[in-house]
Amino acid sequence: MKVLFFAALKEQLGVEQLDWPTPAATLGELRQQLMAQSPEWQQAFSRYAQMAAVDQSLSPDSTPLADVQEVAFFPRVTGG
Amino acid sequence: MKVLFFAALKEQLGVEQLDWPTPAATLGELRQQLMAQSPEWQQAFSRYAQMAAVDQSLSPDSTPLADVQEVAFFPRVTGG
Amino acid sequence: MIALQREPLDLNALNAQLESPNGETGAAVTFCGTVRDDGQVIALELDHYPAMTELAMQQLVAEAEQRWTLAKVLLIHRVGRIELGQPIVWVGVTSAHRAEAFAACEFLMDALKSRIPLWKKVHYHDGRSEWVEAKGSDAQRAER
Amino acid sequence: MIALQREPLDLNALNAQLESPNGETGAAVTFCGTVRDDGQVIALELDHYPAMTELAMQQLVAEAEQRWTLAKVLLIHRVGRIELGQPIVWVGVTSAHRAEAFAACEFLMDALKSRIPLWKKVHYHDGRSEWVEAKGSDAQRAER
Repeated sequence: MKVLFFAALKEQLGVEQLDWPTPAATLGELRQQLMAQSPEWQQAFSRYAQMAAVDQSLSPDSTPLADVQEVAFFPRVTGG
Repeated sequence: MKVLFFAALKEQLGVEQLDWPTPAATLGELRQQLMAQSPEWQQAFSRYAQMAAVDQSLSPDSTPLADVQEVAFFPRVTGG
Repeated sequence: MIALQREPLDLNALNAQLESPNGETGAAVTFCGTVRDDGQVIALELDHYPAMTELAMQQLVAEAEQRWTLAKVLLIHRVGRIELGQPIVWVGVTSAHRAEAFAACEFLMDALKSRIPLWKKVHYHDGRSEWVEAKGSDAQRAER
Repeated sequence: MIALQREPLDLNALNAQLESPNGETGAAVTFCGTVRDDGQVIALELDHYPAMTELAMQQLVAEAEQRWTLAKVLLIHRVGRIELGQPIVWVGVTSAHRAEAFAACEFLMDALKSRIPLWKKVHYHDGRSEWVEAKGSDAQRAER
């Protein structure tokens, strides 16, 4: 599964995208797996990953990830 | 006192303005005097004189007319 | 700035007045009202009260400026004959914040329709004409 | 119509698209958001999510068109670097009636700020830069 990061989260992690091999049942579970990698990921996610999209659609942490191609995490949006 | 009429009221009366010599204590009293002139005035005022201005300021019928130069009667406005 | 004019509105010039090249204001909201084809309309004719209409528009702008923190307020209304599809009225408001710009622009339009001495007569294709009657909804909106 | 573009916005061309020369629509409301000088700002930089941002904007327009009776909806957002005083976003809505045009335009701006993947970074005179943090008020307005 492809995982993307944007804006302050991307900058804080120094990572724009990655292929995540570990299965995760839900968006929330994937979030926990990513955060568990290091204190840096834990901290960046706590501060800058308030929103997420599953296959380009804004989604809550309860969203199942079966058959999902692309997940993105990012800070609250600030367009306009 | 100068009295002006606008839009449908002006057209219905066939009068744009007149000098009204009779003293009237309030806007409402002036309205009654004008309407009492004829059934035509009565009818035109009933239908087309929902609003009025005293010295260029929108005013209710209770407005006193002491020292007033100009009164206008007109239908509900429809700008914009 | 307010204006009553017989000439067509120059929308590009009006919009240009809302630009903020030095970043003073973040939000600009405009309203443009056009002669709408509500069944066989060919033109409108706008009557006004020369001594009062401009004054009432100025007071309205002052009221909006007191109610909200605004940078610029422009209120332009045509009078005389206006052909189908032509703009009749244009309101432009700038502010630091969008909520104020939206609220002020909508307030100005509501008030313009309910308390400024302007009257529309509709001219139809077949030569008939009639004065537009005020809709209850405009009077109600203005009372909010 | 929606667009994400790196080039400056052509406001005259956008406004011209809202004209209604045959009188189809009576009301046009626009919003223009500009890079505001909120203390030593020289420019903004807009990040977006290429695969998703346009799609989300299209869905937003469809949602507005379902909620209100609208004639045209235009939603244009710049991405990349945008200098102080330049427009970032422009929303234009036409409708037969002004209340719908105002409501839809304000809804689109509220939603754009709270649910479309766009992120602003501010560049300051002294070389510093920082990501803009979302204001609580935007999130709250969108929930209305």
